[in-house]
Amino acid sequence: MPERTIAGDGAAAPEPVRLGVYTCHCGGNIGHVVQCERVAEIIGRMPDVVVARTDPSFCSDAGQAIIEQDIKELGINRVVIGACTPSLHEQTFRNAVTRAGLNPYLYQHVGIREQDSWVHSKDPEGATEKAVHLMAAGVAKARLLTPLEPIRLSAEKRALVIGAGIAGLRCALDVARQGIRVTLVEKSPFLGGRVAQLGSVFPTDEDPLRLLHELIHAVTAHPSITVLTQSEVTGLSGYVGNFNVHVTQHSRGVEKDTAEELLAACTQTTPDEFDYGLTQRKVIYRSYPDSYPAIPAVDWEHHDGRPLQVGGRSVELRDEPRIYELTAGAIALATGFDPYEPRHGEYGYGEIPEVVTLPQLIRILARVREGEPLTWNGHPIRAMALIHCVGSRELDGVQKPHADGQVNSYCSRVCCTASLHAAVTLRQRFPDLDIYDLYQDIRTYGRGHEEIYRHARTSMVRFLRYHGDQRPEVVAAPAGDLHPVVVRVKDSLTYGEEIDVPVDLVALAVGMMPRQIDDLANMLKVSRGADRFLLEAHPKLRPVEMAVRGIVLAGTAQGPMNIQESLSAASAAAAKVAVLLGQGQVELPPFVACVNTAKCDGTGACVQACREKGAITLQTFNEDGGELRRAVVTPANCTGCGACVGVCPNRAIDVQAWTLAQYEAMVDAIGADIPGVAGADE
Amino acid sequence: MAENDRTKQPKILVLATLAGGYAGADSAGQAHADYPANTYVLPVMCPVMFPPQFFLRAFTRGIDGIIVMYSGTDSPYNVEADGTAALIDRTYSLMKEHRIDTRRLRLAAICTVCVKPFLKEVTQMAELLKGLGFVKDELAAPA
Amino acid sequence: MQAALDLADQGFQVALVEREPSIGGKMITLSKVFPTLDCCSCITTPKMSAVAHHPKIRLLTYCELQSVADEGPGFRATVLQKPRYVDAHKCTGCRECEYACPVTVSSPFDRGLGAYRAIRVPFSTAVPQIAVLDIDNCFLCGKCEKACSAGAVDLLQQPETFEIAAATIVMASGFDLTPVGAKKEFGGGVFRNVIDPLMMERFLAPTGPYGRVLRPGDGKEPTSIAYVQCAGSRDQTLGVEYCSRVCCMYAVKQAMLISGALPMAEVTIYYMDIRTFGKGYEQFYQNAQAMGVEFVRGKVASIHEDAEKNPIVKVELTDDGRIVERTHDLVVLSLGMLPAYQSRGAVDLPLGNDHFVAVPAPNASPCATGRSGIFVTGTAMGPMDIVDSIVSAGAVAAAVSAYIRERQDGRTAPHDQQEALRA
Amino acid sequence: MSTTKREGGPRGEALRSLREAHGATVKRAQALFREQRQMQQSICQFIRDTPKTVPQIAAEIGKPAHEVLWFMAALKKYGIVMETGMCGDYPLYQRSQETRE
Repeated sequence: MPERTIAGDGAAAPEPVRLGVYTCHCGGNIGHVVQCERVAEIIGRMPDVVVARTDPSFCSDAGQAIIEQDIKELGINRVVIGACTPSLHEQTFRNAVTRAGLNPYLYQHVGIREQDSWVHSKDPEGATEKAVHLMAAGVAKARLLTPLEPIRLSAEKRALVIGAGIAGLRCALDVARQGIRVTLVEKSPFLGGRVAQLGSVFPTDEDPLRLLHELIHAVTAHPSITVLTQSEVTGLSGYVGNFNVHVTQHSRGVEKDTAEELLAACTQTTPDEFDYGLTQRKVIYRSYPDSYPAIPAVDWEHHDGRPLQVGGRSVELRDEPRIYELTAGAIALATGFDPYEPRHGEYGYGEIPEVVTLPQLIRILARVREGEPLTWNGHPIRAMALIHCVGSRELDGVQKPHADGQVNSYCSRVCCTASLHAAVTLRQRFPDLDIYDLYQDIRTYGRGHEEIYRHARTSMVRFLRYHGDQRPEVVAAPAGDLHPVVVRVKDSLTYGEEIDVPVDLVALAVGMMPRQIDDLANMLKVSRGADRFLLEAHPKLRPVEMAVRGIVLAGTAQGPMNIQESLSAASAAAAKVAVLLGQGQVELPPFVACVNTAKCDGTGACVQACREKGAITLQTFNEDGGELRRAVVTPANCTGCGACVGVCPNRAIDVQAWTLAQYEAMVDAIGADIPGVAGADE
Repeated sequence: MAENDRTKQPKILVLATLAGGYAGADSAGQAHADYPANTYVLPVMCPVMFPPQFFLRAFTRGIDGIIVMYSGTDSPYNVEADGTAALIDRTYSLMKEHRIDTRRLRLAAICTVCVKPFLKEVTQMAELLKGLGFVKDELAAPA
Repeated sequence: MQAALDLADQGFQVALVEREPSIGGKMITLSKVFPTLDCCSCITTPKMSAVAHHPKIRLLTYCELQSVADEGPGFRATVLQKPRYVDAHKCTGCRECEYACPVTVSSPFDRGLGAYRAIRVPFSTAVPQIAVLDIDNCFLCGKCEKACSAGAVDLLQQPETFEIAAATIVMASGFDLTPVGAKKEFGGGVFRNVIDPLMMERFLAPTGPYGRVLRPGDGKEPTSIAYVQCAGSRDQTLGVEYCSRVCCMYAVKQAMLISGALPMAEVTIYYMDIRTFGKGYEQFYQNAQAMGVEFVRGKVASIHEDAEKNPIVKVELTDDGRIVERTHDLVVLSLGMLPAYQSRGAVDLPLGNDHFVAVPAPNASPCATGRSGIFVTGTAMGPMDIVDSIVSAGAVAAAVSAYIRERQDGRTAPHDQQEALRA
Repeated sequence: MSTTKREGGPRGEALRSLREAHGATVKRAQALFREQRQMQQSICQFIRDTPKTVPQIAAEIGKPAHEVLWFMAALKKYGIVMETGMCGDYPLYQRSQETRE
């Protein structure tokens, strides 16, 4: 019974199919088991097969030349090659047929080495029979192949970087250095983010402001970077290569020439977030003395709207937001982190004034001048305690869940080294200060970090170790005690002794929390992990990319990192943007879903089945006076998984080059009895 | 199975994800492992693309056993693990309706270096089919 | 590999120089990887294949970098192609020669616990799939030559040197494990049942030497396995003060995989600090605790052996101060990372106190070395895990391409061959 | 099959000099081969009919267990022996029925 089982609804080829079928001996690897000549002979009798050949090795230059010649001279327009596994030489042969002028997707590779001759060497008859069926399946599929082109999306050579902390700055600079324009959007009026709030940077003991200013200078001096401060993304649509973005920018509120005058005249104050609420600042402000831009800005959120009295006249401050519309090919998220804010009463925080966070301690230190003693809340600090893992490494069932019902089970990675670095710095500046360090595990993992730990030990920082389920307690000391606070801990370094440590100050090494960016995350349709940080597509395969194509991650928006790690992540994200946009267009493989609009009746089953956001939508068309709803695929968002194919009642949607009809044809060929093959019913 | 009298064997179709089972079958080849020759592996992007009718059709066109090798849930290429499992369940119901032994269809998680699990699946199915025989006989059997 | 791909995808010509006959490094030998427990091969092999097929990447395996000289605005690298004694163009990777070869030798891919033949394809997923003959274990019997249907065996092959003009160089020279015998009191290298963690990786990998977890002393399936953390790191007596970063996670991961492979086995981890600091790692550690892996805070003083060759661990329990001895079937020393890059010869680069390639400004240019135009990535600049290495590779790609572009735009005739060379 | 001529001519000359250049390693590899062949034969002899564990084989042929295990890994890889089950905590090995030459 000859092969005549092709499904009728395959895409019809515009020209008669002329097949060339090539069975490779692979230098005996296939030929010693499979009788390649017999395979060729049987396949050669099949309809549409113009030529069926064998060769010791089709992957050799000579072998490829035979195929190219057949395409040119015999008008072969579909090529089937039976050889090694496709992962080895499929691309080789695609290139070969392309050289001969054939569309590379009119080629079908059949693996008969790894999946036939090598596994059935004890059954050469069976192996030959299998080769015939596999080749017949290849032929059946090849008949239904259609020429395909890679999907090319024009890509705007501009990247949007959201967040101008150290990661955003770095990412913007590195993208711009690849010849791609960048719009850098920052919510606050000043650049630099959290790094500006640090005292000194481990492990090099550098001045963070110097690091930051070098970077800010490079960014602002770069001709391809546009910086928008006091700005937020307020609208977003589109996909990789063509995101349409609305950015809303608030007014700075003051002009360069009148700024100082207005700043002086401003009397309204608000807690200064730069000092983590320890101090007050005016609502017209600079985040810190050398902040960039140097012009002060109005804090619209806290400004009470009342006019300022300047030299006898009344000046009204007005926010006139401007909306920019821009197109970006890719988006980098560098939205950063917030330090964990302990709950009221957690380790006495908020109840006992001598309990502060580590970031607050760093700000306190920054304001103590050289030679001055360390004081807090009116009294000198002679003994202090550092408590690690506050808001990190929390255990379900032991720690109280946060507002969203979660505990922060993750490690914040930087706090151990940051705490010890602070301890060492404190011991250097205030040699008489006693420091107690309460930890569960010291995680000084980074290059040069273990040295800081050693330094802390040798400079007589006293370590106490607690178990994660028996955290220390902080209580106010009875009135009249020498020190106002007592830290109570069950210390495993002294074999479980209960120790009361009287101190003047407690600093909580708080972990990192993801920034609140719900609006942005929803707009971008990006996912977050169980830790609520932004989730990468895959930690190893695509560590700085998000599942949504064209969106990359830079820095602590993704999870806790130190400066060096943030910079690396930002640069890596920039490299991904450069790969994506460098050519001015994005090229994607053509293996995406494709709708046959003649068959589609708009049931929408495919839209429901689709797991990719925005890959299939139902759109309304006007035709012959009536309205029609049809599925439309956005190839940029389609991964070609085929979830839509199986659910369509009309078989109106297919993944290109992997169509259902092709599979049916292949299955028929495998299931069929083929004349000339042993075991077939003749 | 090197019998000289080559009688017709039941045919096993393996639908294997390109990134998982197909690569696993390649690994079996690279290890020069040995399994029954009546096994035909076709690469798929993700088996979720097939409607249950596809399997039914295959059983009526000369395929006697089908193993769907998807990448499972622990694979980085996990596209539609849940969807595939649900699809197989739906197919089982359809097979029952048509009185086809549901053991003829199996779902297995196979990755790139799963040589042993691959061989196990294939050999088990081959053994099973020895007992079950051809689908066409099962379909022809009186109710 | 990732750095090469990121650069090549930006259109740069990349020459990838690898000392071994296959690319893949240490990662391809691993079983499953933390914290996702993905099959390692599933992640590595597609990258290897992408590198091999990339039109912009010239893959130079089994090559030794000899020297690097400044030349014009870039570098001239001299590379030695070691003889494979197999014609790379003719070899089809069929392994007929390997089956024919009569000499069995220890396979470094299996950390010496498995074997292959004197002529072989290094491992099943090697890229390229080309055989290589180990001439030092060959007595020139000629069986491989006869077995090869492609006529690829070429016993007359000679070493060849060639030169590459490169605009920049990226060092991705990786790490070595601390020698297992580094700490005499642990008996590594002497006691057969005290092993290194990469051996355990091989036991756990589906392609491993035994296809299961057995102890190498006598093939027993172990029921009690111990890990000694910081067995090669944070130890000034070894001159390794730094933390190797990955050992906590690999020990936790292996413990979990052992629990899967040998449900009856007990796994104990002796540690000082558990450093599961990466994204998702702490949860991973908590899962291991929930699965019943025993974590014991303690300082291991020494390991000795009983008459049945069972290792006995002498440990001071820091929680209560007791010193106890506990007998296990198998002990894994959680060894650390040493730089694989040898400072002698090839590339003259300043090193840090830890002997890894120095990075003078880690908080400004995390991939720039002390020599302009030469960059560093991955474990060549210090211990790091796979996630961090891959991010670092992306970062170096950005640094390198910016460096090349800016120098081109700046002035001087554009360099005709923009090759980034990876050693 | 190799079609190259094996002796005489410049190639024969070159092979001879290769043999000379690697004299020491050739000799060592040859000795290694003989030793391995002997060990392989005695192992295969012992487990031809009944499967044995590594310690049993080691005791029989008088070699250290770890060496025997290493050999087992090699023999298993090339299909010469196979695992047939467990005896206590030890796997059992037996000579394969069909062996590739």
